[in-house]
Amino acid sequence: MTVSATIRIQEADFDVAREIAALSQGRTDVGAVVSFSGICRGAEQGEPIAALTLEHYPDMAEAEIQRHADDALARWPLQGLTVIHRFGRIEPGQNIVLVVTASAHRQAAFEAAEFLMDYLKTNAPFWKREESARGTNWIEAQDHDDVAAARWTKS
Amino acid sequence: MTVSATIRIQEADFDVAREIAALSQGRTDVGAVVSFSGICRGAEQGEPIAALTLEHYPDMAEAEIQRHADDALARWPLQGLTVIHRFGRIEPGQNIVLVVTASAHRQAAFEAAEFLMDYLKTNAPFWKREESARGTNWIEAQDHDDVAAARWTKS
Amino acid sequence: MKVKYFAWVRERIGKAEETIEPPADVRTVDDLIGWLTAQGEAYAYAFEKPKVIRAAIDHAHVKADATIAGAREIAFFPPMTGG
Amino acid sequence: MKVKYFAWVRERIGKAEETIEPPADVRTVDDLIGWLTAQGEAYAYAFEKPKVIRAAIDHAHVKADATIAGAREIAFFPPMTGG
Repeated sequence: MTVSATIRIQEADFDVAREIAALSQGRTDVGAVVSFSGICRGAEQGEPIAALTLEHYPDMAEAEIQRHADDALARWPLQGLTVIHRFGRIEPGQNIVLVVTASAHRQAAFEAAEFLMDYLKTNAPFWKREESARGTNWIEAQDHDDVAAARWTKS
Repeated sequence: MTVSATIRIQEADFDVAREIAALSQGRTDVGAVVSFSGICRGAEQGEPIAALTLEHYPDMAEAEIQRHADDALARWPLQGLTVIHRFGRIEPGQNIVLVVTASAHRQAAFEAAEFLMDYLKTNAPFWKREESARGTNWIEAQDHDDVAAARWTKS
Repeated sequence: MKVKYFAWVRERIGKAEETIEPPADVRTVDDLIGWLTAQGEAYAYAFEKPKVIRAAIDHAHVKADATIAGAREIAFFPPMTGG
Repeated sequence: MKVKYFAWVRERIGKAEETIEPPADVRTVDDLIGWLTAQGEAYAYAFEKPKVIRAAIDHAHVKADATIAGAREIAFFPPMTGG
């Protein structure tokens, strides 16, 4: 059975429950489902923010996420994989990104979800700008995200 | 702020979406929510099964899960933690266990969820019996689960 | 003291719990397993591979050399398979 | 060839994309950054720290020494902050 990933890059919100159900309902080969939801926080480095605006490079974002999803499907025995990344203006408490993995066993589901999140943070062409009382600022990339992504590199 | 874990040991099913929402809705300090759902598979080691029956030791299960949840709250900066473990008869495709973690950052949420699942597999006093065409059999513990749990031991 | 049995230990012994009064020289979990083993065939069958058996005293996991002095409830069971 | 700019690179240059025709001796991404830097103050500002700038050719990440021969679309942007 060939498993293909569901990838969506959209301005609209997503429904975590529906995406989890889509990978597990009505089948009996899935033993583990992991979901990761990334949510807009109300403060960045101690400063309150009003919203984030996510800019992205549409064609490349699609290609990059597809490439990493295919990589995850090749590396772990997954029965389902969904990646949704939003763009546009997102307020505190709202969803930004979702990864859902389904597998027979828990370790594959956990590892594949972490792998994809690490890559989305460092390689997917999205850029966050924050709005706060001090104006708007582009958020800087975090070194620790590069470190997290590097642990998946085949040596 | 003191965070306390929500722990439920129950025969009834649970609603993953409701438990995720309970840890994240209406607040702006949560940046990452990880959920793990463990689901009854339709086969064990290649043999089709009709159902699992989970026996448990009620007082100890509560105490054990509480102890590991407190340990997780002490080790990772979590803003919420929910653990639900079902008992009784569970058919293929139905939920068995749920762990949901909420944190400002993704790594804490992922690690705490994996830690709790590893401990539930090896230390929580639950025992699975499978029903199949060949009768009923107690499922044997897996060595790789002990290995997975051991990686969290403080050295 | 109260003793509880779970999973196939319970099935082999044929009861889920009982109250026992072991003699004073039964000091550890290991001693208790030895004493129970001598209580009849069902017990001998349940404890035939004592290394596989896990024990808890008052709802906490203990090792075979743990003392049972003061225990209110001791449980015996196979390795756990929850999660 | 088409060039696209994102985030603060786009803001500093003041446009999201343009079509350029660099001379033949502009062979690598690095060469192109150098050539663009000389196209005016806005470009010089956007590329003032060339080591920070990331590039993609035809939707795939490339390094500064990648050749631009045959590229249909080259993009310049700061380190990504998605996820």
